[in-house]
Amino acid sequence: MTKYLLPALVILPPVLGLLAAFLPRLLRWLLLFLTALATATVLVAVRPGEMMPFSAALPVDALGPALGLHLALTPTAWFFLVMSSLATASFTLFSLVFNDERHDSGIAPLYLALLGFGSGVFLAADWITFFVCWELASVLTLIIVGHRRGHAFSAGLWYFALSALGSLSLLAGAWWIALHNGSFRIDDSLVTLTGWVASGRAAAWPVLGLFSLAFLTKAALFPFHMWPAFAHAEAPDDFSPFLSGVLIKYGIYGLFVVWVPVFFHTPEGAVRTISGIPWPLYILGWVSALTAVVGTLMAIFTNDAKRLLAWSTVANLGYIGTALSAHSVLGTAAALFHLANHMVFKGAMFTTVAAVKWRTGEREMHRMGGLALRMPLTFMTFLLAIIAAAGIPPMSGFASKWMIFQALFEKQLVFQATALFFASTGAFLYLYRALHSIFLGQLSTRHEHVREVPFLMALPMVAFMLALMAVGFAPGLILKPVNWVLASHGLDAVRSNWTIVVGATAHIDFATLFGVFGFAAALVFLFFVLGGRRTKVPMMDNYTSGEDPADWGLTPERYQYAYAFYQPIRVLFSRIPLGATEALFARVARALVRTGSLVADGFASAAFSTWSILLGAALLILFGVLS
Amino acid sequence: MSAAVAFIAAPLAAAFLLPLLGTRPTWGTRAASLLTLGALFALGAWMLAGPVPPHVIVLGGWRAPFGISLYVDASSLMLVTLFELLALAALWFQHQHGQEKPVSFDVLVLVLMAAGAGAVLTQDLFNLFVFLEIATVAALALSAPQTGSPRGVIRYWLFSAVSGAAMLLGIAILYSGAGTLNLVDLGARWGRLAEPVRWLSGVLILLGFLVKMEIMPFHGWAPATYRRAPSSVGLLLSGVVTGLAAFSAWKFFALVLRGGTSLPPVSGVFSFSQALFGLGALTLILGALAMLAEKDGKRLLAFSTISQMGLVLMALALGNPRAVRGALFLVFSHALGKSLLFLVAGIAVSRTRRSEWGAWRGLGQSSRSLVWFWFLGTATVVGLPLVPGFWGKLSFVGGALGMGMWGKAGVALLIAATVAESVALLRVGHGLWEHADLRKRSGDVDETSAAAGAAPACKACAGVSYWAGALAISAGILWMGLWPATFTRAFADTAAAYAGDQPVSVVRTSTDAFAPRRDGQGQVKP
Amino acid sequence: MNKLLAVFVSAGVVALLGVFLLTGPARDQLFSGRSELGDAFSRRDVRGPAPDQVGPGSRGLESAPANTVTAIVLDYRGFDTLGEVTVLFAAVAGAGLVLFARRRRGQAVSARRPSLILTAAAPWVFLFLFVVGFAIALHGHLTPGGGFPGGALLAAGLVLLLSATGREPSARRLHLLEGLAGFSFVAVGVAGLVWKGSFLAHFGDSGVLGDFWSAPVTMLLYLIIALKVSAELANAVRTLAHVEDPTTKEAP
Amino acid sequence: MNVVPIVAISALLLFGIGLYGLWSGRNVLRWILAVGLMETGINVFLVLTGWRPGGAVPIITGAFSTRGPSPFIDPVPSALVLTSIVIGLGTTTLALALAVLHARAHGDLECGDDPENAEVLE
Repeated sequence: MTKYLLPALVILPPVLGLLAAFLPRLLRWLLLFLTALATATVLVAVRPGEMMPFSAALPVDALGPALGLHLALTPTAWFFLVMSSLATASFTLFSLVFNDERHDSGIAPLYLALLGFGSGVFLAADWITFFVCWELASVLTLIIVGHRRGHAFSAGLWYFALSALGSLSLLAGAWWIALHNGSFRIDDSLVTLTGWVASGRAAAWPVLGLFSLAFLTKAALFPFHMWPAFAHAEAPDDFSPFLSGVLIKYGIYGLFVVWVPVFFHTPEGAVRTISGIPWPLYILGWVSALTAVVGTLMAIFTNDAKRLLAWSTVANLGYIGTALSAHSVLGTAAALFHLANHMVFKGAMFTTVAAVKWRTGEREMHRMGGLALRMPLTFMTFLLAIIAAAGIPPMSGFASKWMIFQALFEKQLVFQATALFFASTGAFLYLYRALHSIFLGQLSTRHEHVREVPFLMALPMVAFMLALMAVGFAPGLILKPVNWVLASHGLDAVRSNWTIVVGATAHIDFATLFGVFGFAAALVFLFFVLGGRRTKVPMMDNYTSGEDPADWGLTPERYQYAYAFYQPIRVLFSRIPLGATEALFARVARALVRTGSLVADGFASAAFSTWSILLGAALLILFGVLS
Repeated sequence: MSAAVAFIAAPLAAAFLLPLLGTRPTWGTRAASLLTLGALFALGAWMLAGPVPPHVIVLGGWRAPFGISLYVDASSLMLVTLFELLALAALWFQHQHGQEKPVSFDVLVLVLMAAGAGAVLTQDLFNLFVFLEIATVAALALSAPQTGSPRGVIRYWLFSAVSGAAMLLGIAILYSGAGTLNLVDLGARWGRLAEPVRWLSGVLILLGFLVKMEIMPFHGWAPATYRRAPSSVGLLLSGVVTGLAAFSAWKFFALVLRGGTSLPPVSGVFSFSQALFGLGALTLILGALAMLAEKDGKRLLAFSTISQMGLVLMALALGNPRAVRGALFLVFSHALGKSLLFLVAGIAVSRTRRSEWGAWRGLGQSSRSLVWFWFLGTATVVGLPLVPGFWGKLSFVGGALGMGMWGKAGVALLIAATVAESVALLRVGHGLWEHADLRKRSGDVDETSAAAGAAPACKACAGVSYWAGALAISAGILWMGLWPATFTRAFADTAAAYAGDQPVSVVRTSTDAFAPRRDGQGQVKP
Repeated sequence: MNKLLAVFVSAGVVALLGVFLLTGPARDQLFSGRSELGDAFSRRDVRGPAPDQVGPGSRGLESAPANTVTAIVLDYRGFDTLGEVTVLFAAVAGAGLVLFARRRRGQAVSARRPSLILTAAAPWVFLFLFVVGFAIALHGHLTPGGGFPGGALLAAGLVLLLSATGREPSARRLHLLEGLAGFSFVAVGVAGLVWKGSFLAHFGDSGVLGDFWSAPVTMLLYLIIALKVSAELANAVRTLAHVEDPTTKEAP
Repeated sequence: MNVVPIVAISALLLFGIGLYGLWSGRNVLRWILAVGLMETGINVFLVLTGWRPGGAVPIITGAFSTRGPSPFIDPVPSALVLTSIVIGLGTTTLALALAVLHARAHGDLECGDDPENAEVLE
């Protein structure tokens, strides 16, 4: 039976999606959740080694290299699949409740198909299957993101244009290699590519460039970093966690599949290195560091909660990219670790924001406030999530960020390290802003009636909290699978056991660290509880230091200052053209459209009509002779 | 075995007889024309069910190169059957949704079918010229607008007439030089022609094909003509006329100009492969960009056809078997996908009386099928996976990358053009899907949403012809996309048969055809 | 300025064509006068070797008509002619479709009364044209000309009647003639397919070269073409002639 | 006296005048006449290619030997011209119909840009 498990993982969900299209609302979302849960349990139960690769010939013979549907569960694929399927299971449980009559976004069938093709991308063992699943996933994402509203669709369109550009160049790269070694299989092409890179053959770099274009656009690194802000923010609220947590990781998976084996298996002297790192990886390092900084700055100054989290995802991908570009065992492990952590804490954050929007219908941060009183569990989840995201010890984020910095120090990449330091302090700024504007501050009169989320929706939140604390307490939970992945690439493992991780310059026992911070927090909580008589001071009084707000013309409503939270810092950074790349891409698009209309009307104009035959003949002769 | 002649004789016979039933369109004339097309489609499907051995049909009893012969193999038969399907869908759609047209509309569609079959099957150069002229005359008359300015169609006539004259001059030069008109024979004698005769006749003849394939800069007529012509005629123009022009251009290019094998100069200083590749690349990218700028729905589809035909021309110019297979796939997928888009555009225009796709906003709310067929059509034309276009682009990229710097530049242009084209088409698709009432909520209520709101929200008036045509074409798309084995084998055999110096399966009329046919004992062989 | 440019460019193109076609290697290849295809047709030895001496009175030639061009047009390359007839048919039907919308409201062209001479001479001239037209059509296999010029003459006669008497032959009769002629052309082709095994093959044995009944099928085909061309041209003139009088405003 | 150059040059001149007519104006009738001239020029050239010094009209009126060189000129171009004249006639008929349509829509025969008025019926 296990022979047909892999194709089932890929083909079954889309078929179920087709079926779901005809089911009533609740059954659809239930089917979605059950499929995601089944995928997660199957993958957790299975060890990568045991699965037999599956391959079947496609009905297109005589196309040169034999075309086929080849699926295989490599350790890297297993790691990414387990992480994303666990996260998806909890997201779909959340969506199950989120989509009641009022909020139903009707995307369950598309979501189901997306799950199937998503796992298809990880399981694919040949470039054609990889391309087919990759392309269909981006088409489905476009339809889901642009499902309801016009401007959401144009957001999706940016995303689709970039990923179409990427996937077609991926196909061209795969063909380029297939013409030489006659097969589309991923491992064959990697062996050839490594051979080319090692032998310094000129064709190696364009092929590598073609592959990376696909992965850079999907992983939203520097030049292509502006689409997540549109797409994640405009996507249906319960879909954003999946989009931001899982879907954006396909790009990183691609980098893992291509860059890691190629650069780790080329002999030392083959590629010119800058400070010990092959130059492409060095460039990737700087690109990702830049992405981290830009992502953080953009996140600090945005007012929309989902857009803020989207920019934070871009920043976190910058961290992962920099870690990966350290070209060391520690760096690769740190990248994988942070990737897994990001899935959890970013998923938690988006889920809580979705829960808040589900209850209050608000998304602009300055219109919310004081919700901690009404939704304590959501508040706790968001609190733990931002502690993890900021990389503060008790939570999981600290372990992976610490490993990233260890990797950078090991390779003396000091400038990239400083960029990441700047970015992570910036992270704390925008994370606190989100926490404060949504949960702390003045509870506005409109949200008096707001109640906590129902039980089923609270379940995933509790799961996230437990996961964050568990990994914070024992990073080995994730480092063990990471070591399997490293072993599969022939690298030696990161020296660690369940709770202790040995970095380049130091080692940390996370259990004791967790104990210390936990004890401190408990102590503070104890004082808070025993603290005796406390007068409940409405927020408004301490803002106006005792003055009567009415004579200042202030109402609790207007005094929520979350609107321009970091205005002074904004002035500080006003010199840096933050929105530059969006403006650049918009200008390029407008220029393309103008040339298009020039062509459209140019030839059609009457004055030119009779001469274009002559021009055509002249062009035909010119092209013919021009050789 | 000579059943294939029916594809030419039957529509002509029906076309001649149809006016006898009167010039006013009655249900009788409509049924007759639809039945003829249906019967021909059934015949094609039946012939394709079994294996189709490539065979030659000699006409008039005189074998090539004296008489005219038709060469019938699997892919040409598939293309002819595709034409019948498209014509059936277009004509039925026109009867139900288009303006009232006299019987001569059905007559001209039948004549166009005969011309399409003739151009695809014939092996004689002058006969090919005659069939192309018939197709032009039929297409011109069909696309003449009843209201509004015929300037687009006049320019179409001008381009066709001038390129027809140029083609005739090219045929005259080629005949006087080579002494024969059969394509295979011309190919055999191509080597002995003088250099100016070769490239001059080649260029002049290619002009005729390029105008019908709407290659830039010969495309000036296409946008204006598509805009004013009925959508069903737009379907025929972009599916049938460009299809037959592309297939016959490739036959001429592969058999006579021997462009089959390589990009570098084939005949002396002038390389036809390079010339066609350059023009194709120019058309591909400029057509796609023009789509981004286009506000008018039907002009948008015109530029999409222009861009796709540029890609087909590039694939044909490359000539290696993989690229040619990609070209044939693209011709089929473009014809199928584009016809879906035209059916939807036809409904949209007949509802809103406006051809700007901005005015079609919200139509998808009243009949959901518009949106699904539009997305399926876009996927096919753009070449997303699991639809025929994908196989076409896949084999084109494979073929192009193997051809050095030119090929790689072509692939880069293909990527950019595909992205631009998919963005342009998806934009319109979402316009159809968008909620009409949404515009009110988001505050910018303009008259289009009022018009869209006012458009009759009846599902029934989408009509049976629209449903039947669209479902048949979608079935074709899904079959060709999910199970393309039969198509790849057929296209591979055709590509192999035409390429190379010795077209194996095409009747070999070697130059000794003129020696008296006496066998050893002096007996006269029949 | 545009005209000046047009003169230079067209002169340039003609000069270019002239140089390439009339000088150098192309010249002796294009006008070498050698044509195996043409000689084979003239000697009628395409299928089997012709008798040594071919002339008027020789029997059993592979293609009956004495006029080799007619032999090529109808027998050797009859399929071209079927296409040619279709072009004309499509063009006239197309003209009808293009001008369809307005035709119902236009009147006949001859708003102006024809002059006396025209009405007096028309019947006789028509008779003359009718006889000569049919003569040319029926002798197509012996003398130059044939169905097309014959048909044109007949059409001229019909048009003459149209302008003289204002009563044009009704559209139905023209369409009937046109349709039947076209259909019978295809029928002859199918008959060839049935009897001789390939479409448009000429059945029936060829008589003595040069006499009237020597090429029955060719004569039949040319008769069909003459009828078809005359009906089509008359119909074309009738369609184009139906230009409504600009003075009368178009009915709303 | 070799007739080929004279006829060839006159054929090309006809073709040239047709081209001039094409490019020198935008009147539809001018275009129709120009195309007519071009096609006539090409037909003359086509017949010329079949010419053979001393060749007779390809109608068998006297006995001739089929072994020696053929006494006739090449009949094939003449046959092709017959077809191309009729094709020329066909396209001209259609062009005249389009010209009438243009006159009705615009009142004159100057074929300029396609007006962008919105009304589209089908």
